[in-house]
Amino acid sequence: MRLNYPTNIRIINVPCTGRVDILHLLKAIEDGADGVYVVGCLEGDCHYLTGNLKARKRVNYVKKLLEEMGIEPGRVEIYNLSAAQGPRFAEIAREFTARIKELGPTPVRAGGKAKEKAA
Amino acid sequence: MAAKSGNSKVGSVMVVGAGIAGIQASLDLAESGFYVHLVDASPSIGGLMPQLDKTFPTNDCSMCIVSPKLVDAGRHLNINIISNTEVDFVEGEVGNFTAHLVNHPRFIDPVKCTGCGVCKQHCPVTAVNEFNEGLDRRAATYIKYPQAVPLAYAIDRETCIGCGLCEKLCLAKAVVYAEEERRSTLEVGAIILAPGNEVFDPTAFDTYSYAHHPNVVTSLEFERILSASGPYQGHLMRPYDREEPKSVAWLQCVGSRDINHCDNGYCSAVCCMYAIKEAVIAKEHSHEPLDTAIFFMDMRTYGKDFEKYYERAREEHGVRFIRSRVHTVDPVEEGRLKIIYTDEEGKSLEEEFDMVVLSSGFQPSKRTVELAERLGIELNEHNFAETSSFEPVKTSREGIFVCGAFRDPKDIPISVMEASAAAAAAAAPLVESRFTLTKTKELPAERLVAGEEPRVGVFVCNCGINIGGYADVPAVRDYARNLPNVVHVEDNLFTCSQDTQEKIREVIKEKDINRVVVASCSPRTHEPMFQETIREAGLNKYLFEMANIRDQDTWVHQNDPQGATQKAKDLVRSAVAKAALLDPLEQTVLGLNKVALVVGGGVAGMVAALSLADQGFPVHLVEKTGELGGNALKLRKTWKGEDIGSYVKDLVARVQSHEHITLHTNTQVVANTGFVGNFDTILEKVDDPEQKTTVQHGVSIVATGGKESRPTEYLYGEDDRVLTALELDSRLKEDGNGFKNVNRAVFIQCVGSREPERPYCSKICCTHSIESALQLKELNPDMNVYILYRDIRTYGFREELYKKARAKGIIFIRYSLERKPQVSNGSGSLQVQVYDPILGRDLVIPADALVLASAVLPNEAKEVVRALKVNQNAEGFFLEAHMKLRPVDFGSDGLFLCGLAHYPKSIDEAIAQAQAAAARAATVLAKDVITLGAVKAVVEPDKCAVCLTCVRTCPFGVPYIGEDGYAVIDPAGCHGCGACVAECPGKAISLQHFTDKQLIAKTEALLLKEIGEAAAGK
Amino acid sequence: MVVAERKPIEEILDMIKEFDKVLLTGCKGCVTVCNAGGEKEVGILASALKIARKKEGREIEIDEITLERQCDPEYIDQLEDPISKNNYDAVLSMACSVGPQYIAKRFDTVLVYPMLNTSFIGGSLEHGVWAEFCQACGSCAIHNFGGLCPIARCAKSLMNGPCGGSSGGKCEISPETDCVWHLIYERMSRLGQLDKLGNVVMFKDWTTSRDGGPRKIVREDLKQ
Amino acid sequence: MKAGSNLEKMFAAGHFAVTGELGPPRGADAGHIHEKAKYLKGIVESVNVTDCQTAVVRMASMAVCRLLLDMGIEPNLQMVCRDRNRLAIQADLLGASALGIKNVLCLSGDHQKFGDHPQAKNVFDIDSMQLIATCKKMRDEGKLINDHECEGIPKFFIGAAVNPFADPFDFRVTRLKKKIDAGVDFLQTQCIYNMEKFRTYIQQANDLGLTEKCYIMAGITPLKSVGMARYMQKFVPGLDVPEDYITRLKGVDKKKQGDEGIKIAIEQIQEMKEMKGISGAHVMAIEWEERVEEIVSGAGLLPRPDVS
Repeated sequence: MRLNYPTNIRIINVPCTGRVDILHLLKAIEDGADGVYVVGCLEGDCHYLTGNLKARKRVNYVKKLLEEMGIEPGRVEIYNLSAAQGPRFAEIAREFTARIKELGPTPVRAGGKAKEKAA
Repeated sequence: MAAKSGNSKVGSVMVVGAGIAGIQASLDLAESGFYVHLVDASPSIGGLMPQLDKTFPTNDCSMCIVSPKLVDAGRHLNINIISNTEVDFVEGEVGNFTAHLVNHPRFIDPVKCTGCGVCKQHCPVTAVNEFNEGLDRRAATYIKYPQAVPLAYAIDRETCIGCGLCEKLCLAKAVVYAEEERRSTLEVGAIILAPGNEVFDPTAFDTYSYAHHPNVVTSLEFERILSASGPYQGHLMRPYDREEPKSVAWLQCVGSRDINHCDNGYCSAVCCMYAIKEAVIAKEHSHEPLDTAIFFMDMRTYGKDFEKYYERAREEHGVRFIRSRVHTVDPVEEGRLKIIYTDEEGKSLEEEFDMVVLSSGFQPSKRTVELAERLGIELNEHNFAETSSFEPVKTSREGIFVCGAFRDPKDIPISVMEASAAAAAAAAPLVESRFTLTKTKELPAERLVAGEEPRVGVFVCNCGINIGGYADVPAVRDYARNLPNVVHVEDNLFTCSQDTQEKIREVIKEKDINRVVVASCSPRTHEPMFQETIREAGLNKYLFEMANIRDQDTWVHQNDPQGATQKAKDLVRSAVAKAALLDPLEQTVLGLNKVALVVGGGVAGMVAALSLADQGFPVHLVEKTGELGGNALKLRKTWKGEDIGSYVKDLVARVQSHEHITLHTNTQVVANTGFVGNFDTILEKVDDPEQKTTVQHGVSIVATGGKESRPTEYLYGEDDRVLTALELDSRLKEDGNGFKNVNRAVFIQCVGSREPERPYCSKICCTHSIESALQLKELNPDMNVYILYRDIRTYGFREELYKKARAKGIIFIRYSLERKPQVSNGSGSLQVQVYDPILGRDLVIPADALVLASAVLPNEAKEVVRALKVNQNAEGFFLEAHMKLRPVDFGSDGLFLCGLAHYPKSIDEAIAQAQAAAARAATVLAKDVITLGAVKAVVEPDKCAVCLTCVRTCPFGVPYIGEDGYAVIDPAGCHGCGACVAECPGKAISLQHFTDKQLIAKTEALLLKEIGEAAAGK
Repeated sequence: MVVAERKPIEEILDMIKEFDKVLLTGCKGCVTVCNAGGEKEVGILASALKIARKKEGREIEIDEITLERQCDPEYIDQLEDPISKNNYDAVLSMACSVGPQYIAKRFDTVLVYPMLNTSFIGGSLEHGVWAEFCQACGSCAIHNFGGLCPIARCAKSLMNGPCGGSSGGKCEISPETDCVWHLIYERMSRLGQLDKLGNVVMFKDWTTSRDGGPRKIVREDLKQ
Repeated sequence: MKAGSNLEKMFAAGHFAVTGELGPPRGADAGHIHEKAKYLKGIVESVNVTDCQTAVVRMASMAVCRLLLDMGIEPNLQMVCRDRNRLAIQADLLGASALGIKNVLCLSGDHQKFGDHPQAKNVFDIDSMQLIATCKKMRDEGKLINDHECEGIPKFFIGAAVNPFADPFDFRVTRLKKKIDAGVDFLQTQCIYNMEKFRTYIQQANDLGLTEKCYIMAGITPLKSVGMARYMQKFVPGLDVPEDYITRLKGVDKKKQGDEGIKIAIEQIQEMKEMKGISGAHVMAIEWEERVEEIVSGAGLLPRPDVS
């Protein structure tokens, strides 16, 4: 459909969102992503039955963990949509980008920079 | 059993015509054990599809989806492509035909030609480019399009001046000026005709100004204008001044439904949809808001998801739809055109446009007609192949089959469906000779790369201008050169073209590359092809990684070339990072159960079962009720007048007596485990859940059917005189005489269809109602019969029936959704009130009978959905793997579908689809082994804490704790979702090809470098 | 198995606030099974700590290693190499509390921190849910109670039946906690042994429990 | 006579006995005790002194008992197993006896989870059943748990509590029997609202002849308001307030709900007086001591017979 969305989104493909590990989400944050979101099939429509439900629980776990560390849990999210919802995909990309812009750059990277300056 | 004379039948099939139908038929046959000669008059295969820009209703890029098929056919060991060739005549009979061919000279040896294109670059002659419908020019040495298969040039000797430059320059010594026409013969067991159609040439319509005005174009010309590989590189321009048009009009039914200007009284069946698609895509291409208007008589959006597409075009995209008849298109100043038309009420109106597209219909070409005559094939009155509804792909000559548009005008999915059906039909008489002529591939031994340092080769694709037009591909390529482990980079116009594939194979060997990254379109369509390519170069196919820089980059960031380029670099860097960590993986090879399970004992299910059983495969046919036949038991005749009752009776008898069919009536599917090749399905008696049987099979075909809906309006159920279409059929079947006294009969169309809550067209009702109306007329010629409709959708040759109905005096009154007819029976008589748009006022029709064309619904089939884990769309019809090119496959391997469960369809289409499902199933069953993908969860025993996490997490119940004291995951059962992998607390399980290391490397590469660059003061 | 859970991140961050380089050790035993300290959790904790420290602008280096078990000295020896080669500020253990003690014992001069709270001896009820089943009293008598332990599973360790707080099969301390006496009653009822519960159970001898001091088991036949 | 307490004598004389209850203060103010206790003097045979009830720290039960003795009121020393191991328990029992305390009520104790020191470590070395046995062994055998002979034998009238309304219901009578087997002399029940269920319970006890073997006192707590009734119904485990009573309370003006509660309590005691197997009433008017007299009098139990 070639619907435009912001260029700041980078996609890492997985066979199912059920493959997405808490560690993968944390690593993205650790490596300085301003936000990371998981895009899975609609709930109830998982090709592997429950992968997207598992992913949602893991995303929630990471949200909690980030919150404990004083990082906005909104930097991690999960969305559900079907392969037929191209426009929704673009919309999500825009939505999430807007959310992250609101939150500002990740404190993980800002912290790093602060140190560089101090050094 | 009488001894058969060995392999007396030839195990090969000739397919004539290499459009999408011919290619699909060839692939199915080749995959099920037959050697295929694919003959086409053109220098390359592909037919019409490569010329199209997008395909409806998914807006997939036509070239993108067909290109893998072209490559598959081109590289298939058991498909022999014979280009530039026509069939002269055929001798012999089914099982033993001798085809006499005429091989026209190409003047360039396709075996020697590398497709380098030097000849073309230096050719001094220009000729009209037919591929772009004459909108631009090409050299006399040419190739139709960059992805063409075979990828070899040809010389157009009609324009060639014989300068000899190309011969001198060709390092491959491929140019053969002296080549002459040859004659050759082929021994084949069966023949499939898939010659396709030609687009109607509207030159003769002087009132439309086509011949003289550049801004009046045919729909196919417009496809080329829209196409990125077309004359204008996808920029919407009008030919007159290469300016972007601000308004475009489409005129429907040019060369269709018309016996005044041409002889084509039939409907071309696809033009409504392609016009809508072109309007929508044109709007997307346009920089300024574009006005689009479609001038039409009836909007025929009857296929799966078509109606929704139509709605979206109107509501979301603002395409204007003008119900009218156009009589003239007059040029006015500055290249503009004035359309003079009559609206529904008979008013003459006019409107100006920048461009006019003629939605040209289709017809068999003169060459096709001549071929049919030479082959002794009967044609119908329109010069299409004559077939019966019950044997839709069989021609009048035994052993010769037909599919695609030569049977009747049709869209791509139905062509593909018929192609598979033809493959099944052609295979049936040749079963004994399966695998007698096929070759097996000798793959080079896999190079051992374990222990080697990663040496990554990166191939960046321009995808014509799809990528290169937006991102700076050379910059991406040069950037990739400096990434770790990269030893080779290059960019290509089309990485998927055969010559690039060859180049990749060579460079892998030359530079000892052990990991390959292709940055191009999408792994969804192209990964298997590239994997095969590297395998042919001796690399394990899993040593491949793709960077999606088209679908996920340039296509969605067209307005930000810089951003797109940066993103392409990031994605390539990320892919290279993963590539370095790729491991060669071994695929599991398993035996398979050459048995089929067919669910549903209607016509579709029975035909599918018989088709497979006739090919020698045991079939379990499961029917929920006690009776075979389904909806067909209630039907009377096909629209052509063939008797359905006797057909079904015969079908049931054949099914019941077939030695290879095990019948399970009053039975339903309750559970299914396993995977393609080895399924276990539990069947249960409907009335006795205790009575269970387990069947083992290799494939499943779902044909759970549909049903007529029960109307909730128009006094249905309240007044005995209100019937549904099927109820009328039953009454007519019992005793039609009851209708002799009926003076007035009214049919209301679209009852429950094309409504907001059921936004699809039930496809068959227009034809059905007209056929029934004619029957009533026959019973009582004085009867007044009214059909109240929204659009009459008698697509294809059904239009003849519509014509006949009007001639017989059946009255057609159109109504709109906003102004539906009102039915009352207050005074005892049935009154139908409807607004007649032609008269501009309400009519009240007293009716003795009211027939409601109620919607076709899919059967619920909940157990099947649950057991087989197959998907349905919003309306409850099963969802095929791909709307266009995999119309009978489910997304999961080994599962196929056909019949009403897929979408409402007529009996001939259901039969063809059932045969198609059988053909697709045969591609699995014919083989002796199943090769599984290697993306599986693998347990590292040392790390396993035997904690049961995987056992509890797996949605399919695959892992178990083995005797050796660690978790075991059977690769045959593993679906490869990775749920257990993400949960394993000991990290003892990894998903091959998606390991933590690989995924984290991808993430790191994406992010760390990005930050690095940002920090570097970018 | 020993069931444990990770300490709150905040507590851990506070523990390690002075450090710039640490070794985080996991255990493949019980804590892997109860999803508290296996290789996966080690990875998650390491990443979380790195994120938190990056945020503070003071990155921390964390090496990860997961031992077969942290309750056997031989496995603890495997830490010798990394500890001697790296100048760790501290070693963090994701084993049950046996682990950090073993590490402390083996490496005299190394600071050791527990990352887990060792919770109880128990089992999993379902994936992701664990419950206490044993208090290690050292003299098992569950056969008298239908095979269920009132010492570990009754909030008051009552030995003579449910207290007055048993309601609807649940314990007075929480509606999520089963009243084990209710379960015992039901099971004994099913076993036809209710009469057994009619006898007064007299004083328990706690000498075998931790009340008798730190315990040790010596198998003379095995001891070298 | 086992201990010769006022309460024991009242039972022995065949009177319908009445006991009261007093919660010690969360401080060292002895005046508070005097204030509350005065309402009970002469109204009841003896007064239960709770032992850090609901796991909230309060003045030691034994000390308050001594204060009551000084006021001329007979105390029932409540003792829970939550806070003491067998050493402390036996020591306390010996001490209590020395202070002149004759009635002991043996309890397991509320769990500290809902008290004011949920962080506390509990003990539960022995349970209430074993505590009864301990008292009995000391009194009847003159021995400690470890069979060590006591120098000076404590004499207790041993009581315990039963909750007829806790689950599993069928096990409740068994538990009653076990307490009797362990050596209990009298039992006080949890406050009773569901009379029907209570009748069934007592019937079972009668059938087993258990009511012959010990004195059972019906627990009565007057409902102060609809709110209190609802609270007890919902949040107090093992308490069962039938909807009838709530409807009754709702039927009167809010200010009169307390009076209505008193009325209900009186009716209950009147029924208990006639019930076979019930030997007395234990009136728990927590923080409402001033109205105990009204209840006891209303039930026709005043003046109290003199059995000294």
